[in-house]
Amino acid sequence: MEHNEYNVKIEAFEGPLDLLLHLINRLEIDIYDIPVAEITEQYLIFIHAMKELKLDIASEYLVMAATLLAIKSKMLLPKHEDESEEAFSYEDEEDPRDELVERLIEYKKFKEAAIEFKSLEKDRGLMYTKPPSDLSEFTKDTQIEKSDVDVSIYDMLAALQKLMRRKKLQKPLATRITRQEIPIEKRMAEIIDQLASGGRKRFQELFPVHDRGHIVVTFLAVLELMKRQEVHVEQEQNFAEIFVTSQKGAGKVGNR
Amino acid sequence: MEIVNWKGILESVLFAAGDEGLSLKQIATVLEVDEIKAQGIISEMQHEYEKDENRGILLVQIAGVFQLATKKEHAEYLKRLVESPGTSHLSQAALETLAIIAYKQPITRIEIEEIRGVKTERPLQTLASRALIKEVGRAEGAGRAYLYGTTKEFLDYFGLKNIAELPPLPEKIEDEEVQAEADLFFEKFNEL
Amino acid sequence: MEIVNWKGILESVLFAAGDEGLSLKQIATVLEVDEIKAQGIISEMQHEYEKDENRGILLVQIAGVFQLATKKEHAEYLKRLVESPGTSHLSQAALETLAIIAYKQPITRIEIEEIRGVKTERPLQTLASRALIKEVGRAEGAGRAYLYGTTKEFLDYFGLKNIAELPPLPEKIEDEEVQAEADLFFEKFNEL
Repeated sequence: MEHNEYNVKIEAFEGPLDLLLHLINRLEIDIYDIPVAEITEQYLIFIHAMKELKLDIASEYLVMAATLLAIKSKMLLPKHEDESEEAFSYEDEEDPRDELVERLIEYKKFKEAAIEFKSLEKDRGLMYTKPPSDLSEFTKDTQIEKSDVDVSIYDMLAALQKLMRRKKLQKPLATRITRQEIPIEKRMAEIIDQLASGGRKRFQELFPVHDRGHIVVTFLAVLELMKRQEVHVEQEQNFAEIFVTSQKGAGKVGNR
Repeated sequence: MEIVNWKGILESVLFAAGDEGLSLKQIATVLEVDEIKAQGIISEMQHEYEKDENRGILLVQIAGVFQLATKKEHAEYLKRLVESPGTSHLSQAALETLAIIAYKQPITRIEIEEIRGVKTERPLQTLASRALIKEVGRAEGAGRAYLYGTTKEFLDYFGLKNIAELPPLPEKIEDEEVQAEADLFFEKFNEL
Repeated sequence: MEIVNWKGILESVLFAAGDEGLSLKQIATVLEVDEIKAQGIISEMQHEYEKDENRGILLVQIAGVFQLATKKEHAEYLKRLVESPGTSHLSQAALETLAIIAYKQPITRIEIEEIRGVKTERPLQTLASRALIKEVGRAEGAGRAYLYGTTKEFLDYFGLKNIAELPPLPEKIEDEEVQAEADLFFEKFNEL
């Protein structure tokens, strides 16, 4: 069952923090010592790529881009460490990255908790229950529950949830439709081939198939190839077209 | 040699199938054995349930399907269960029934039972006696079965102005969510 | 001397109660024993179900009630009876939102959005319609924003006895963890 290749979950990032964590993870960066210039560059490439694909970018992503640029410029300011009269105030000056790191770590905690929840959800899904039996034969017809109704709409919805969970089993045997997964390794090899024959390609040319799954896999394949330095992605200026070129000598795909 | 615990597996599937029960053919299919083998496992289990006094359930065959049921001699405890004041709110059965009626009205008892997979007379009775539901007409066709719907009391009780104010059904939302949210930045691609 | 077959009786009433389950108090009332005795019978049965491979069910305690459920290791057989899951899995957005609420309740939407860094209206709607969260009050201050908390269904959905059983929230993020972290973007489909 376990494929060693990446299988892509067709879901986007949960927001700029999620995207940053993703980049930090992929670039194998220490979260407590983020190279702001590098991460900002990667982040902006990502944003530009989205733009290139004419996709809507939620405003939160742009706010984060601005935040990164602001931190980057603060980091570039001279530190004045030599000026003794001011030294004391810079000793305990805050690192411009602190607030961002704090947010990332806070978010990461819950992201991990969500993974935990997911496994609990899956685990619970392995247990099947049965509906309460009809016990009307044990009651006299005249006897009706007399107590006051003391429920909210939540109780009703909760009952419906239980029912739906149970219903899983009561449908007839039938085949299930499974989604086709596209291995990222395969798509990476295709892209390399494509670039080998045609040299420099416009980024958009790499997306011939208008299928979500295919688009996401292609996107990830390009990112992975960038990381492995098998392709080079360039953009002459902001919002200009993005070009992808094969790096010389990198013919082999699939080995890490 | 690996021993498959047929009895344990059969108990699992029968338990989950509930009042709907399973035919011999279904049991054989699920267990991936032939029907003779399946019948053998069933008979063995029937025997064990019966003779073991620490068991509260039986494996019975009703109208061609096999299902689990409580032992008759425990009826008095079940009666006590029904009569126990335990809960001051509507039973799970009543709430499920109410939810189905609220979202699917007008609906017949048979249709409700198909969804719940269990007899639903009593929950209907309870709900009607509390004026949360009422008969709103008769279905077309042979039986001319009663159709049920929710009442004004139902709306009052749950603080709703009208039935359209019910929260949307989860699956619907989930679908929309998959469309609108899961693919935050790929959603516009179709327009290209 | 007449011996009462407590275990058989308990199995009967739990079977009948189905997924509504029974509280310790209800079990004691129906069996006409005190709660300590009831707990003793329950524990004994839990043990027997677990160790006996010819049994397909378990006695579990979820969301404050005891109920019978099939053994997890038989899920593959049960899946053969399934057409499609009745309820869809929660999206990543919904799971994150739920995690924040579970650990920080009561909490407002704005506070959740500050942690996630994105708008969270939709996940909140999904979670509420699935009865996993509810409004538990209003915050002090100008907006008097709604405060959210988790529900009993939340415990049921994740198979938790009570809120104290939540897995501890990671307090410190270790460096290695950053590397080893399961990258959701590349997470496998296999879990479906």
